[in-house]
Amino acid sequence: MLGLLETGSGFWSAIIWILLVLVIGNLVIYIRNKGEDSYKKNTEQDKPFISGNPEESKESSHLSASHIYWGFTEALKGYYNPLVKMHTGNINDYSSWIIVITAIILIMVGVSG
Amino acid sequence: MNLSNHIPILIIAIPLLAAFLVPLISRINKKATGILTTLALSVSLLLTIVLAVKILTVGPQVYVFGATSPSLTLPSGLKFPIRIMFQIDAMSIFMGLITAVVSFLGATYSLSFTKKYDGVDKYYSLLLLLTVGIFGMEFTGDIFNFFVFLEIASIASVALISFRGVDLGEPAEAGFKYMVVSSVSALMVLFAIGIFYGEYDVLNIAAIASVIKYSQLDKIALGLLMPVLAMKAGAVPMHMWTPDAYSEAPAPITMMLVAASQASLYALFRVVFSLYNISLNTLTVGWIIIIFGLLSMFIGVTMAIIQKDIKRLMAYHAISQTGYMLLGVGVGLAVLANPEALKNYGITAMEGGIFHIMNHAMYKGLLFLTAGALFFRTGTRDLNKMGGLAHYMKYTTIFFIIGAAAIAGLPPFNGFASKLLIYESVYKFNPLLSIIAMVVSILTLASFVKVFHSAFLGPKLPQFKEVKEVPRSMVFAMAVLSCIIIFFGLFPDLIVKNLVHPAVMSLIEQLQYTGTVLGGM
Amino acid sequence: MIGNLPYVVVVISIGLGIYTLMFKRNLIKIAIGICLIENGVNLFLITLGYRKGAVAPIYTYAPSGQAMVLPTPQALTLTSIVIGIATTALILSIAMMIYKHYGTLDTDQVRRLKG
Amino acid sequence: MKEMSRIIKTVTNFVYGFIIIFGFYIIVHGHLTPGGGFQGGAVVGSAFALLLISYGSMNSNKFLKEDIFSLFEGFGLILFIVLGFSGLGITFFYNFLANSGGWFGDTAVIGVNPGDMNTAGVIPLMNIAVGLEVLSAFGVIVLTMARGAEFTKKKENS
Repeated sequence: MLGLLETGSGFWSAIIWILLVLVIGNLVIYIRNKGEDSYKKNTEQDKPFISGNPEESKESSHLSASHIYWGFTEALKGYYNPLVKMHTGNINDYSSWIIVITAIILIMVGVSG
Repeated sequence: MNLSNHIPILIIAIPLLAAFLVPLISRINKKATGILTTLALSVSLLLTIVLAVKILTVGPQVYVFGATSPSLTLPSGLKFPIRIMFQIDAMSIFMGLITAVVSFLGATYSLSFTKKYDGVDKYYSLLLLLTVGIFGMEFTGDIFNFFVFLEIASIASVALISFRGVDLGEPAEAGFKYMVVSSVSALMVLFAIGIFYGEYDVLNIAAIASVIKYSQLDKIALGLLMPVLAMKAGAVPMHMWTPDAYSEAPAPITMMLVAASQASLYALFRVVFSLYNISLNTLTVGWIIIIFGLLSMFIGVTMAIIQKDIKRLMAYHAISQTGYMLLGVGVGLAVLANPEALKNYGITAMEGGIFHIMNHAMYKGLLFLTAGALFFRTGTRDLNKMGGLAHYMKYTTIFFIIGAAAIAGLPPFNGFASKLLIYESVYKFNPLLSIIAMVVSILTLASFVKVFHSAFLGPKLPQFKEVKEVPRSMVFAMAVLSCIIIFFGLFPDLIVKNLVHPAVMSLIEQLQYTGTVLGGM
Repeated sequence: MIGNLPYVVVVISIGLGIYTLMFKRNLIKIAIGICLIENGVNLFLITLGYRKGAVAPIYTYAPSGQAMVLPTPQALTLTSIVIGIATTALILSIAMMIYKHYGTLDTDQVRRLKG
Repeated sequence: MKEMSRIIKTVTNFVYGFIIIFGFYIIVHGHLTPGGGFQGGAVVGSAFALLLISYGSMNSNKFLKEDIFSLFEGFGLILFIVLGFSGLGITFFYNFLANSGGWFGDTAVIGVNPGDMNTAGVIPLMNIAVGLEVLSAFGVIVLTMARGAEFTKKKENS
C-alpha cells in the first residue's frame, strides 16, 4: 500500500513523501512557533519596505501578465527574436515546414541504411 | 447472441449511432441532444473499462467485421487476413481508456459550456464523430482503416475548431490551417499505404509486419509516415498549427484535440514498434524521435513563457509535454536492438513516456477546462485583462493548482511520477537529455506561476464583479479529472504495473502482435 | 516503359500540388493544391492495381476468360475520393468564412494568430 | 446568385429529371455495375447544383429545402448504421440477408452473367442508405455555400 514505484535506480513513493513532508513541516512549524523575541505586532515591522515610497492602492498594484518575466525575455532577446519571427502564422510556411522536414527525414532514413 | 464478444465494436458503434441520432432528436427537443451524447459516451466508457479488464486478464482481442465469427481472422485456406478488423492489445486499450474518459468528461462539460452557442446539435454530433475517429485510430488493425479514421477525426475536429467561425474570424483561420496540414499529412499516410499495398498486397498491419523487409520502398514509407504522424502529435518544428487550433477551439474540444494528437502519437509508436520493430535501423530512427522530443520540449516551453493568451500558453505546454513522451519512447526505440540496455533502462524509459501520455491527457485536459471556465465567466482569454479571480471562483482555483502542480512535475502529483521515470532512465542513456528535461520542467513551473499570479491572484478587479463559480456540470468534469490526477499521483505503481507495463510490452514484442491475427507464426 | 508513364503523372501532380502549397499565397489556390496532391495519390493507388490488357473487375457482361484488374485499390481510391470531397467542401466553406471576416484571401493577411 | 437566362432554365427543366433518374439508377445498381451509393448520390447532387445555379439561390429556395435535406441525411445515416447493427447476432456489418432467399437473397452467380438485381443481401440496402445520405449532403453543401456567397457579395457591395 506504500505505492513503491521502481524507477530502475531507486524508488518513488508518494505516501512516504507525504509522511516525510508532514513530519518536516511539523518540525518547521514547531520551530517557527517558538518565536522571535524582537518581533512586535502592529508596529513598523508589519509594513512592507518600499524604500520610503508611498504604498500604492491595492487595485493598481496587480502586475499584469506581460510584465512578468520581463527581465528573462529581455536577457534572452537573441534567442526569442528569431524564434518568434519563425512563428509567422502563414499557412504556406506551415506546409513548407512539413515538406522540408519530411524531405530531411527521408534522406536520413535512406542514408542510414 | 453473446454481447460480450461484441464489446470492441459497440464502443465505437454506440457513439456513431448517437451521432446520427442527434440531428433528428434536436428537431424534437434541443436539450435532449447533450444528454443523449453524454449517455452514449458513458456507455462507451463503461464498455471500454470492461474491455480493458478482459484484455489485461485474457489477452489481446480481435474483432473481424462481417465475418461469420468475430475472432475468425483467417477464413479457410487464406494465408493473410482480408477483412477489416479491430485489433486491440494492451497499448490500444490504454489509449482507449484515455479517449473514453476524456470524451465523456468533454461531453459533460459541454452541457453547460455550449449554452451560449447556436447549432448545438451539430456540435454534439461532431463531438461524437471525433470520439469515434479517435477510438478507431487506436483500435484498428487495418492500415487503410486507420487512414479513414484519421480523416474522420481531423474533419470532425476542424469543424469543431471553426465552430465559432460564423461569428469570428480567428476560429475559421485556425480551422483552415489545421485542415490544410492535416489533409496533407493524411495524403502522405495514404501514399505510404499505397506503397505497402503495392509491395506486399496486404493492408492488415499485423500481416505487413510479419513480412516486412525494410527495403528501399519501406524506408520511403517510414520516411513519409514518421514526420506526418509526429506533426499531428504536435512535434516541433511542425507544431505551428497546435497553438492556433487549441486556442481557438471551445475548451472541451481542446481537451479532445489533445486526445486526438495522442492517438497520432500512438500511431507513430505503432508504426515504428509493431510494424517495423527491429527490422529498421533503431539507432537512427530512435535518435530522430529523440531530437523531435528535445526540440518540442525546449521550444514549446520557451515559447509558452512569453504568451499572453491563456489557452495559447497551455497549447505550447501541450507541445512541450509531447516532447517528454517522444523522448521516453525514443530512448526505448534507440536501444530496442540491444536486449541488455533495453532491460536495464529502455523499458523504464518507455514506461515513463507511455505513462506520461495518460498523465498529460488528464492534467492538460483539466487545465484546458479551467481555462474554459475562466473564459466562460470572464469572456476573455487575455491574461493581461484577468486578475483576482480566485476571489470569485474557488473550485476552479483549486483545480487549476492541482493541474499546474501536476504539469510542472511537483510531487506528489502524477506528473512527477512519470517524469521521474523518464529522468532516471534517460540519464543512463545520455545524461544531457535528462538535464534538458529537468530544465524544461522548471520552466514549465515558472510559466504556470505566471498564469496563476496574473489570473487568480491579486486584488478584486471591478470589471469582474459579476463573476461567479461555473455551473455544476463543468465543476463535475474538472473534479473527476482532479481525482484521477491525485489517485495517479498517490499510487503510480498500480497504474504502471497493471496498465503501462503491459502496454510497453505489447509495443516491444512484435511477434505477439502479429501472432494475434496470424495465429502463432 | 510506357506502363510507367502514370507514375510520372503521379510525380508531376504531387509536385505541382506541393509547389502550390508552398508558394501560392491564396487560400483557394491552396485548396486546389490539396486537390492536386489528392488526385496524384489516387492515381498512384489506381495504377498499382492495373494489369496490362485487363478489364474492370465486374462479372456483369464481362468478356469471358479475360484477366481483371485488382479491385482493392479501386475501393481504396473510392474511399479516399469520398473523403477528399468532404475535405474540399470543408476547406472551401472555411475559406468563405475567412473571406467574410477578413475581407481577403491573401495568406499574408490571414494571420491574426501568430507568435 | 442571380437567375440565368431563359435558355438555360428551359434546358434545366428538361434535363434535371433525367439526371436524377440516372443517379438513382446508379444507386440501385451499385452491386452489379460500376457505381454505388456515393456515385449515384453525387450525380443527383449535381442535378440540385444545376437547379441552384440556373434559378439562382433566391428562387431555388422554393423547391430546394435545406431542412428536408438534413432530415433525409439523418435518415440515410440511421438506416446505414441500423443495417450494421442488425448483423450483430453474428458480427457487426454481417451480411445477414445474402443467400437467405428473402430480400436480395438470391445466390450470386460466379463467372460471367447478365446480372441479377435480387442478390448481395444488405449491400443494395446500404447503397440506398449511402445514396440518400450523399444526395442530401450535397444538397445541403451547395445550398449553404450559395447562402454564404450571397452574404459575402452583399458585404462587398455595401
